[in-house]
Amino acid sequence: MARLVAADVPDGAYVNLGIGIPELVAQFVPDGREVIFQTENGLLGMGPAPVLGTEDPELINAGKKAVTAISGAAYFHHADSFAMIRGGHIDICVLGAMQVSAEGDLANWSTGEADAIPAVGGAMDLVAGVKKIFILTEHTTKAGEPKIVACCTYPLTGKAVVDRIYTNLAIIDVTAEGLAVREVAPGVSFAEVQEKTGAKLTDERQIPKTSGVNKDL
Amino acid sequence: MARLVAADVPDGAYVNLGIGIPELVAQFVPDGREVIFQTENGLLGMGPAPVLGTEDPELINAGKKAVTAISGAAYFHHADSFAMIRGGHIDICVLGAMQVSAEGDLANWSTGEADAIPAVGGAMDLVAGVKKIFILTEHTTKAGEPKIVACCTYPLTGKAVVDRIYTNLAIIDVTAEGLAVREVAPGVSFAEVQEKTGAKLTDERQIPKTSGVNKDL
Amino acid sequence: MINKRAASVAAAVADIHDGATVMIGGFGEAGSPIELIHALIDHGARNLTVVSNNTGSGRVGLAALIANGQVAKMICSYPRSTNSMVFPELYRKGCIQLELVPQGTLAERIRAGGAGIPAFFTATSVGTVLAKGKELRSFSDRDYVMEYGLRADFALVKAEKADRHGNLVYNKTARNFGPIMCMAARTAIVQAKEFVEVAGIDPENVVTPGIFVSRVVVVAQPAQESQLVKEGRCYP
Amino acid sequence: MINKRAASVAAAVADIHDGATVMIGGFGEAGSPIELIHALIDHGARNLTVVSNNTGSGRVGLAALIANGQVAKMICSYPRSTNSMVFPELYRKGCIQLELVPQGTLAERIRAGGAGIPAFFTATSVGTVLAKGKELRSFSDRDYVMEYGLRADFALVKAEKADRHGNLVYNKTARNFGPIMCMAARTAIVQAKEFVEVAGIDPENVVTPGIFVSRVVVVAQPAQESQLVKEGRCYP
Repeated sequence: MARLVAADVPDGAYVNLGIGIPELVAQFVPDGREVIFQTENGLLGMGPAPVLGTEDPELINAGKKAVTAISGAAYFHHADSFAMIRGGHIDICVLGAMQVSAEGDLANWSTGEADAIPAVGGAMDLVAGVKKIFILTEHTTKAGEPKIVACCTYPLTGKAVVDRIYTNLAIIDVTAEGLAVREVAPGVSFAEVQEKTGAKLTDERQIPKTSGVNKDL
Repeated sequence: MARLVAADVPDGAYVNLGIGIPELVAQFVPDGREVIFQTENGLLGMGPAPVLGTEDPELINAGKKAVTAISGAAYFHHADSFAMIRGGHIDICVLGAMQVSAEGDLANWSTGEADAIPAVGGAMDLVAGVKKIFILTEHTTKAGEPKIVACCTYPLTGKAVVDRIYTNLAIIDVTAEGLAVREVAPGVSFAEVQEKTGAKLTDERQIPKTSGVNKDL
Repeated sequence: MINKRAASVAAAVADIHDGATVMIGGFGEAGSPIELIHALIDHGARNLTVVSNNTGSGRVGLAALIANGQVAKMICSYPRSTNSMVFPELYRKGCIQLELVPQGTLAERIRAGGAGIPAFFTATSVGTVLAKGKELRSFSDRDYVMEYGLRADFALVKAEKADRHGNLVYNKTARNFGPIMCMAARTAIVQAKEFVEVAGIDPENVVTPGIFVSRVVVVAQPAQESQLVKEGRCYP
Repeated sequence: MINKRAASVAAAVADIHDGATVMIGGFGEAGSPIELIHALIDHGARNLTVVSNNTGSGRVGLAALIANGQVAKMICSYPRSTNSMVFPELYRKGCIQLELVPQGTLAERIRAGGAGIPAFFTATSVGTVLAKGKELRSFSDRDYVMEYGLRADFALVKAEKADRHGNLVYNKTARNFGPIMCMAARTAIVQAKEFVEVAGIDPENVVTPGIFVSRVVVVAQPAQESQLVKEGRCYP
């Protein structure tokens, strides 16, 4: 999945990767493309994990893991970092999801349970400010419940913010007309994707897959 | 006059000097005091004018004159510079005046004439944001009209912003009870100061001159 | 002569009063001023409102300050992380208040406080529970919430180098909240690894100009939170 | 591979369209991107709204752009200075519009535009004619006016060094509006004295990260406005 996302990131894009699975996208940037990764804790030009033993506890990513800085990187403070995010300067943000709705609402920060410790971090800033929001997630929960739903039941991270969803079963665009399946995984049928989805899908596999996404970045 | 202002600037103060006569204050800082001058175009730690022939057109003050930077100076962009000013971080600003009212209103940017080119620069930001506003001015206009008036007739730079006025005749504090004369120039009487002033003054020369000004900086 | 150097971490935090609002720098352990926080624990000021992105981990640093019962309220974006149990426990018991703020809004509120801006509008959190009760307003057909500038009585910040004017540079991503917290606090207290001559920082490279800093104390070899947690350390 | 270097000043400004809003850096001559402005004169785009602190001097640079009839409106704080006659003359004739903005409000509006903030409150200008018609609001018993974020289609900025990513450093007080104008413009066009390898700027010392910059053109020996004015030069 991370490889499919990476294939849709154009040369020269500025990209923020959410904590967890989305971080894997950095490993799959196709040869010949230069993509600049931002981490909201204050670094543009984040490089791969450091060689074991050379970690610097003061050079970390938003997931608080040790990283490196590429040549041409820049450090900045938090207000400048979020000015970058909230001012619409980042091209793509790849995030995980608990639920995504047919309208592109995203829930990925809280189960809303009474005794949960609420913790939001930068998720609401990213979905409000970044030009394109890509979701990278398993198609269903571990219990088999759909994550793509008509209406989110968990507290929202943002309303109508998601542009595209990459799952283990399909690539789905959030369009003004609803959820449009652009691609399905090998051996998976459109019917199966629909069955495991809590919202109506349309089959738009004939449209070339990169059509609507990259051209206006 | 500039010497009297400088005497009231405490050690360690951060000071912004307006264009023109106020710039002279920097030359009269008493020995043993370290005062840091800010210029709103982006320098904290402004030093004296450079030696002739060593001017750098990219190292100037708000009056667009060549200056130098002291050891321990810092350069920053305009939004950071005005954050410093508007956020209340500068202790004292010394400005010229066209008119000052009994309530401390200041007019120093425009005559309000119909065909004048209006130009405000940073004056309104300085009076709104700096902790103490000192005015350094001739007591009257060249035509002999009072500059200290009951009510300004020129367009205001700010309302109720002036703390103290230094003129060739007197040092006057703007207090909740009105204008209080703290000191008169040698050979000048209180009556003469009052005569050349367009607002009521009270004679409070018995009160030690630095009483109300420096202690809370 | 200006010399903002304080003799010790204890002297640097001595005037933090009960009920003070204290901003504490750091994103996780990066930039966390552990020695200043420990001095604040020794000092004992209580009923504090603390503004910090996280709530600390293990039983050292910010987590220890909270465990010691000195913090009445946290204003933060992410009070949950690996090895964070002190805050969750007290929060579930109702012993500590929480104002949860999106990370960018938190940063912008601190910067606004330091820049003399009482309030501003942002698209972040619109349509979510964190916008509940907040003023909504539309500009060019998009909705925004109004957020308030945030100031503090004190800031505790970790820097890499400082001079006697209080000019600072930071180390890599440990910069995070330091510069804006120095701006937003009436008294910014900084622990720096190194104290340099005033000519020791190029004016082009100063990150925090000294005007925003009240005190500097040298902590040449600051502890790393993750290391202390790994060793199972507790403070005090 | 990312390479933002443009072949010439002409190529760098080629897509500036009639009616565009263009931010132009500089405080007086310090930081004024004269060569880019002259390229814009050659290019000929008209009916521009220009955001710049001043209005230029003599008959070169920004003053020449105005004299050439390309600017419909100026948004600035100080359209009057020694050797400034072009703007005053056109303004008195009613041939050019002026939106006068206090300098700090201008800077903050540009920064807000770049940071995604549609509006904010400031104490600057309260009680003056520049607050006329603006929304007033009280916070903690003090009055503030609401000001709007400012964006632009293009910014023309002068820097000292740039790399192929568009990372920038500036020279002394020529930094002024450059960093915030790069943030607020959809297309930021930079003339730099020197083009360096990507490793040539320490990541700790980058002032404008490349994300805010679209194009860089090298002008190794930029003209100084005051020198051109002294020589009585006119452009074109």
